[in-house]
Amino acid sequence: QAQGGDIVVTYKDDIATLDPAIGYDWQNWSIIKSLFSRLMDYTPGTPDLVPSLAESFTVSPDGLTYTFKLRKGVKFSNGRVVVPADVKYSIERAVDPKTQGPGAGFFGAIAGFDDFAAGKATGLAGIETPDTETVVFKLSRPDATFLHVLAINFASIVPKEAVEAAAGDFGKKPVGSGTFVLKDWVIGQKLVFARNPDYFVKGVPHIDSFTIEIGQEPLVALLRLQKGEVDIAGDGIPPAKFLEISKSPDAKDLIVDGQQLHTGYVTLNTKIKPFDNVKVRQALNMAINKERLVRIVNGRATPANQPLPPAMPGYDTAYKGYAYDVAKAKALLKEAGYADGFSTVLYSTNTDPQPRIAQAIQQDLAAVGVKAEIKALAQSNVIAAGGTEGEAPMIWSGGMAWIADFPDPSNFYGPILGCAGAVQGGWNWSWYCNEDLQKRAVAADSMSDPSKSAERVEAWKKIFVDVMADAPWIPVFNERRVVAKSKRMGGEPNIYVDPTRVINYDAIFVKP
Amino acid sequence: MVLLLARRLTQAALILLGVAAITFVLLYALPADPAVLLAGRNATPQTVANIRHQLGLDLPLPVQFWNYIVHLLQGDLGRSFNQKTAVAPLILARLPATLTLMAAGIAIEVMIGLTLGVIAAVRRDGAIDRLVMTLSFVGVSTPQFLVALLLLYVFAATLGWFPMSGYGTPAHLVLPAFTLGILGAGWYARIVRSAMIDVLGQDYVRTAHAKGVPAARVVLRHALPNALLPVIAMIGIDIGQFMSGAVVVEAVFGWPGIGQLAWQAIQQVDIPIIMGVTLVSALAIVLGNLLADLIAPFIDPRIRAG
Amino acid sequence: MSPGSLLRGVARRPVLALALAVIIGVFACALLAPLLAPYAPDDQMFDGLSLDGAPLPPSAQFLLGTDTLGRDLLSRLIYGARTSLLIGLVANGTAVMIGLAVGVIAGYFSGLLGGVLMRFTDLMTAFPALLLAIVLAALLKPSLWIVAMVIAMVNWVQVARIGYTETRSLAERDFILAERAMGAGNLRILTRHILPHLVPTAIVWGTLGIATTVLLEATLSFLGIGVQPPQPSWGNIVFESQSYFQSAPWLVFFPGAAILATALSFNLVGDALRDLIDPTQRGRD
Amino acid sequence: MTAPVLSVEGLCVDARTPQGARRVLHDVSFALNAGETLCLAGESGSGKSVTSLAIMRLLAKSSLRVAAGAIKLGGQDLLALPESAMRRLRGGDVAMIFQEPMTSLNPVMSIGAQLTEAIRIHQGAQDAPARARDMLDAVRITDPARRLAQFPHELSGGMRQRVMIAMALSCRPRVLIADEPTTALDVTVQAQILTLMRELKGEFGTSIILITHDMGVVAEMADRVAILQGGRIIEQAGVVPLFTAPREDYTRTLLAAVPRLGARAGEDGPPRVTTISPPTPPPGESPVLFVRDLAVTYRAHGKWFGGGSALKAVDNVSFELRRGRTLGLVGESGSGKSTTGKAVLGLIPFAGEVALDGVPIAGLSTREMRPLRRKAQMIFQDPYASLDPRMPVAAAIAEPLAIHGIGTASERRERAAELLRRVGLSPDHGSRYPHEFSGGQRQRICIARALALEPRLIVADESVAALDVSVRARVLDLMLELQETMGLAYLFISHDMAVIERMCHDVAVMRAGRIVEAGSRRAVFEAPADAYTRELMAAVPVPDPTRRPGVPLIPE
Ligand SMILES: Nc1ncnc2c1ncn2[C@@H]1O[C@H](COP(=O)(O)OP(=O)(O)OP(=O)(O)O)[C@@H](O)[C@H]1O
Ligand SMILES: Nc1ncnc2c1ncn2[C@@H]1O[C@H](COP(=O)(O)OP(=O)(O)OP(=O)(O)O)[C@@H](O)[C@H]1O
Ligand SMILES: [Mg+2]
Ligand SMILES: [Mg+2]
Ligand code: NI
Repeated sequence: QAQGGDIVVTYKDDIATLDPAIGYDWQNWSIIKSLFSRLMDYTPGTPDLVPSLAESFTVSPDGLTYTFKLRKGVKFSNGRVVVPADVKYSIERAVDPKTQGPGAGFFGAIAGFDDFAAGKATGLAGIETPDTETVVFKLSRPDATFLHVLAINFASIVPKEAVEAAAGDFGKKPVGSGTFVLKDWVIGQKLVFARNPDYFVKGVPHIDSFTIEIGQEPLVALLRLQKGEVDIAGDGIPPAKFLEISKSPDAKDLIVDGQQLHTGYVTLNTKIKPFDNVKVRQALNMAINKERLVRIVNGRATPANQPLPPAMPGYDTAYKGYAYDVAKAKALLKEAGYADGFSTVLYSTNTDPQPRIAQAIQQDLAAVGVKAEIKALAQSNVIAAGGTEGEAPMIWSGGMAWIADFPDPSNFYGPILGCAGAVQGGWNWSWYCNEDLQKRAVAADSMSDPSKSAERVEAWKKIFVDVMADAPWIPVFNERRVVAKSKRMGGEPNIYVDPTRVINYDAIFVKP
Repeated sequence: MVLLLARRLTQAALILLGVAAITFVLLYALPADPAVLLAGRNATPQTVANIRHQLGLDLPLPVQFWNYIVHLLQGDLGRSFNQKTAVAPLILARLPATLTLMAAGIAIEVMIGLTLGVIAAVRRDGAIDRLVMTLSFVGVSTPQFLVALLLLYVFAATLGWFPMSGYGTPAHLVLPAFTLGILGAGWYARIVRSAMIDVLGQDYVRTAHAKGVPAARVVLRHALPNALLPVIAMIGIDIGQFMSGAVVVEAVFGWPGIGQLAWQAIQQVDIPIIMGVTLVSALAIVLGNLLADLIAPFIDPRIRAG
Repeated sequence: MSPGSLLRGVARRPVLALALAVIIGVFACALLAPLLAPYAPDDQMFDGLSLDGAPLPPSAQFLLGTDTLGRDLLSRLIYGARTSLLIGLVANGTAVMIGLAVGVIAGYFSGLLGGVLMRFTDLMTAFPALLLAIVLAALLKPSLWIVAMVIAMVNWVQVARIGYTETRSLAERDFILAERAMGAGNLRILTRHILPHLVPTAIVWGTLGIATTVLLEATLSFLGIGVQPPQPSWGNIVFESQSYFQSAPWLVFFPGAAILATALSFNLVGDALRDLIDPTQRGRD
Repeated sequence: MTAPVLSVEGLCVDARTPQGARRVLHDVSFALNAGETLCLAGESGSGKSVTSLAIMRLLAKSSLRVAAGAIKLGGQDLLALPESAMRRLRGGDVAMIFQEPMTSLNPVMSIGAQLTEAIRIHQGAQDAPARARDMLDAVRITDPARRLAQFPHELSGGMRQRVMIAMALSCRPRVLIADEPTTALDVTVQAQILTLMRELKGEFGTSIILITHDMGVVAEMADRVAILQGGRIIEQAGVVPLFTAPREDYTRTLLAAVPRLGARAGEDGPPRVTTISPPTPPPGESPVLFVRDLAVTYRAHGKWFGGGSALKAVDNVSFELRRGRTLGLVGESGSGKSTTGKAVLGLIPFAGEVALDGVPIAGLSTREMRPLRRKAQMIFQDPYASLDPRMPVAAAIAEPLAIHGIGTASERRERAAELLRRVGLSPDHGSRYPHEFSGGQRQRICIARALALEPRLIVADESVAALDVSVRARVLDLMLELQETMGLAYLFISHDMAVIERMCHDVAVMRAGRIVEAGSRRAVFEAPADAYTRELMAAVPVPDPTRRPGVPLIPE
């Protein structure tokens, strides 16, 4: 793989912040990944965990103690060596209520979390730094996802002095020990990142620098990409251009198309009539012509029949879901007492192609007698409606659909299908809470012993199949992510659509 | 005059306060809870409550507003919820781009509009007149996005005369400014034509002809100033429109203006940024209108400014 | 003027006749849409999309082509006339009327009342319309009337400023002094002697505004306060399709042409009407 | 004799109307010789202004059109000239002074800018500002340096007229067309202007076409006279033959109707025109108009921070006017006559005490003023500017009736028609718009409008200035008749001493905002106490060409 090259990436929206304790949108997600390093990471392009800043680690048999040995001599870009205290500081910072970070909840298994989060303690008692190269995590309960948690952005290691020097503006002046360092940030225009020459893995990254230009309309970004001014169009290919590009002779050089850990679904609010009736929910599952929906997005997706995406461990290839069958759907509705159908409201975000998909769903529903009125709103309003009890009967999740934080089935349950998410302001928009399944989910997550991982996956598989029996969702399709890149960019599709970080800046390279 | 200015400035301050108050109340009316958005998908209710408290969103509205105004008077626009940084630098960084585009856009639309409007009025009911009038409709009936893309395709992508995107050099300014200019020119052309036809029928225009003043000078020096008042008013309006409303043009040409910032902030319910942008553009509008009102008596001395 | 001579007058001006025909046609579409449209406006036909999901260009089956969901564009345009006419005429008309009223009153009573009104106008100008729209979107059930209301609330401001400037200049003219000397009340001076002079302005704003408000409706609907899909309006067809202007130009061109033709026709008829009412203004805009 | 400088041959002009073309000039022919002054006189609306505009080729394109004829300037047919060539002639070779000064000056250009422009264009002079000031001096405007920076609306009617004259004369044209140049001027200035024109003629050999309704001016200025009536030249002759032996009946009427100053010497009031005995007001009745210590201050507009200077246009004016009486207000241009007139009706802010019919008007609201407005009307100095250009004149005349809710719509229409007839216009003029009338016709429309309400007081500001003598006599008689029958009171502002003599019971002479002399008309006219009054009396032109002052007659 070649070394060198300066590339240009475009985005429409501003980069909100590069503070790893705060940043939580899909744009800054991959940048933060490269600016900082964490104890754990993934092999590029895969969901496979590997130690990163940690040289090695051990887990106690009860699954409650994790001991990490740090790599020696790793330096922050300010020149200081990374020490165990930095790890403790960084994770406490992510949990600290003062940080207002959205990721605190991930660390809930660490001992002392509740006290600290409630402001009753000044730190996390469960993190210990016995010597200059060891960090010990004590958990209050087994957590099978804990290693994943240490690989997410919120667990990035930051130097205390730089955070304090930035005086609240760390998100604009990040200092880390990742593959790149921030060189320049012109507000509203661009961010320039240069490779970190001291990065602890030799030969990584491959490119010398990348510049993120923001405020770029996707259509124009694509045009610039075709002219060679831009190397990666970060927002992908707008629907209006997709067919044209994919049919052009250059298509194979310009388009990378990869599976992501994503499912598009329609939530059926179990607290609103008539969706409190499982038969109605099942009927609607049979009413949607997913093949046609896939056609509307120009084939950039595959029909889905369960919550988990195929690339996620726990996906049940044997499960067939509810087949498209209008007659059966009508019959079920009749059984449920809605022979003449009913009226309801379907929410959707307002950016193309979401309203179109909503309209196609609307037409399918009409075929079984369900009159759905569409409300296409700005994303924040849809999220607000979803999190308000009794507000949104149906929501098409497109545009804000769940993309996993880390490749573990539990991440697809808790907030969006579990009881904890069925609260005011939560993300469980079906308001679905099955106590039995909830218990099984907790149990599955306690199986932290690596040897039991197959068993655990099996447990999750069953949970999701059972969820589908209750049919709180209509899984619609698994959208593939399509990234447009210039011809000179090299690398497999899975580093442009990396399951854990979207674009993997560490792995992409410029062809010689 | 000084007194008048002082009075108008006080009024301007009151208007700004009014804008701030209304914006504040409206933002409160929004069901979208910034804390929920910030807390993200994985948040516990605890985290949400935490964030809400940190942002002061759990205080009663009047208290929040009072705090806001107190900070404002110290020149502090607050910190962005989403970007976790002070709002003022975010807006200030984008202000030059916005002002440049605004000035250039207005200059172009006024130039095109005045020229076409005057020609149409002078050649009224002729073929040129009809053409100009039809064009003005084409101008206002075409969505900004289309015009911007079309110009981009032709002059940047195909001909390569101008850069496709970016900010900094005059070459970057040309296409976005022309997009705004072409679209706005229709209004000016119409307004100018209408006013000019009225003026050209006045006795004093006949006097100018009788003095042997060259035709062009009669039109430009004698008639045009009498037709300028509505144009000045229109410029005052456009300042407002372009201040935070050039979202589409900014987006297409990657112009780092305030419009994009505002649009994103609204999507994300980033209240401090929305407030900041609103106040800054309100200030621009108020100043623009003030200027228009102050200039009016110089253009038409019959209007008493007092 | 008798109806006969009116007709003859129209016949002598072919452009005017054409404009009238366009307007009548648009009204017919709005009123008789179900009779005129070849398909239902929201029927996503299976054969309305290519196999990879692309809209179809105009053909014998779909005279103006289909949209990105496989619906017949012609039918959508015909149904869309309802929405767009309402917005273009009612919303825009209201805005022009409010604007003129405020502008004229503020310009004429240059004292306290005028000052307060104009400052209020300033306040409204300075206020971000978009925000208002979003808040309303979140609070109210989306409907056409709400868009109409928002458009009126947003657009009157501009007319008010123009009306204000013109009135200020008019109010200083001698004939207004003469009216006062005769004892004319302010109301009479405003309605009989100032407003008629603003008719050309009203025509400019009223007709140019048709096009812009029809487009504005699309933006507002996009934000969720107006018509919701699948209900068509000319504005939202253009708005949704503008990024397809290369791959499916018919989606932008036909609705765009409809908006343009309608606005232009209203303008021509407006001018003709004004000539009829006020011969001193013949040929003015 | 040399070839004429300018000759008009068979000129026909049509007006475009909804009913088709209407001929307003029929076959008009005349010639103007070098150094000659030709006076066009005649009835109001007879086509004088149209003729002059046709020569300048400045007829309003949308409504007037030359149908036939030729206009030759030094052998060149102006009608065939391309516009650019014509433009070079305008202002330089042929200059024109327009009838209505307010609307003829550009409201947004300073006086200085408008004056220097002509000088620059035709003479390219570097010292244009200085010459502009000299020209203002020449037309005897007070404080010329300050006037250069002022705008038209800040000047009095007379001053504007003088600016127009200065503008036309500034380039020393070969032919000067002057349309009622002195109509709005007081007699002393009129005399100065006429002298100026005569000097100019002598000095540069300028030929002058002078349009005037004032036979006094004709007698003083003309070498030859052409009399127009109904768009035709009915008589053309040298000035002396015309005055001594007029051929046409109309000419004779015209001459006979000329009021001569001193005609009513030895009598107190105006002549009786009816047999009704005027009502004698009961002694205790409050005056129709009572004015004490009136003062009006204009705030001139200054630069942004410079602050405006204040001008006291009227100061310390007191008088009273009783039922059935007429007070004449005379005085030089800019002395504050119009300002006084507007102030006493509460149309502009004033200080002091004004009572209409016993009711003090200071501080009254529009609504409170309304009943008073019905009793007091004003005829403005500038008739064109005071008519709504978008209102047909019949509606304009019925307007006051409508305002006060008098009569039904059809009654009002009838009344308007009747009033049109009484001021010598035809009722079917009613559907026309102000711009379709001649200056004098507009003035009559304004008079008709003021009379519509049968008020108790009329402030008449130069209201008969633009009328030819025959019409004027008729209108004045009408006004007197109304006074006798209804006890109307007039505040009569005029520069024409003969008219004042005919109309007034009392006279007040104003100068620089103050009343310098007041008293019964007889006392003031027959024994003027103030020097300025005496000057005024002496300056009145005498309608007798053989008694011309100063310049000797140019032999034919
Ligand atoms: N609107 C105004 N602003 C400032 N100054 C004014 C204004 N109107 C009039 N003046 C000034 O007030 C003075 C008196 O003007 P006024 O019109 O009363 O004169 P007048 O006696 O009617 O003269 P004339 O016989 O020429 O009409 C003049 O010096 C004039 O320049
Ligand atoms: N623009 C016009 N359109 C139609 N008719 C007009 C127009 N201008 C003038 N007239 C008519 O032409 C006739 C001649 O008008 P003109 O202005 O020449 O009169 P005049 O002799 O100058 O009168 P005065 O002494 O009152 O100024 C009048 O009957 C008038 O009504
Ligand atoms: Mg005339
Ligand atoms: Mg006067
Ligand atoms: Ni001032």
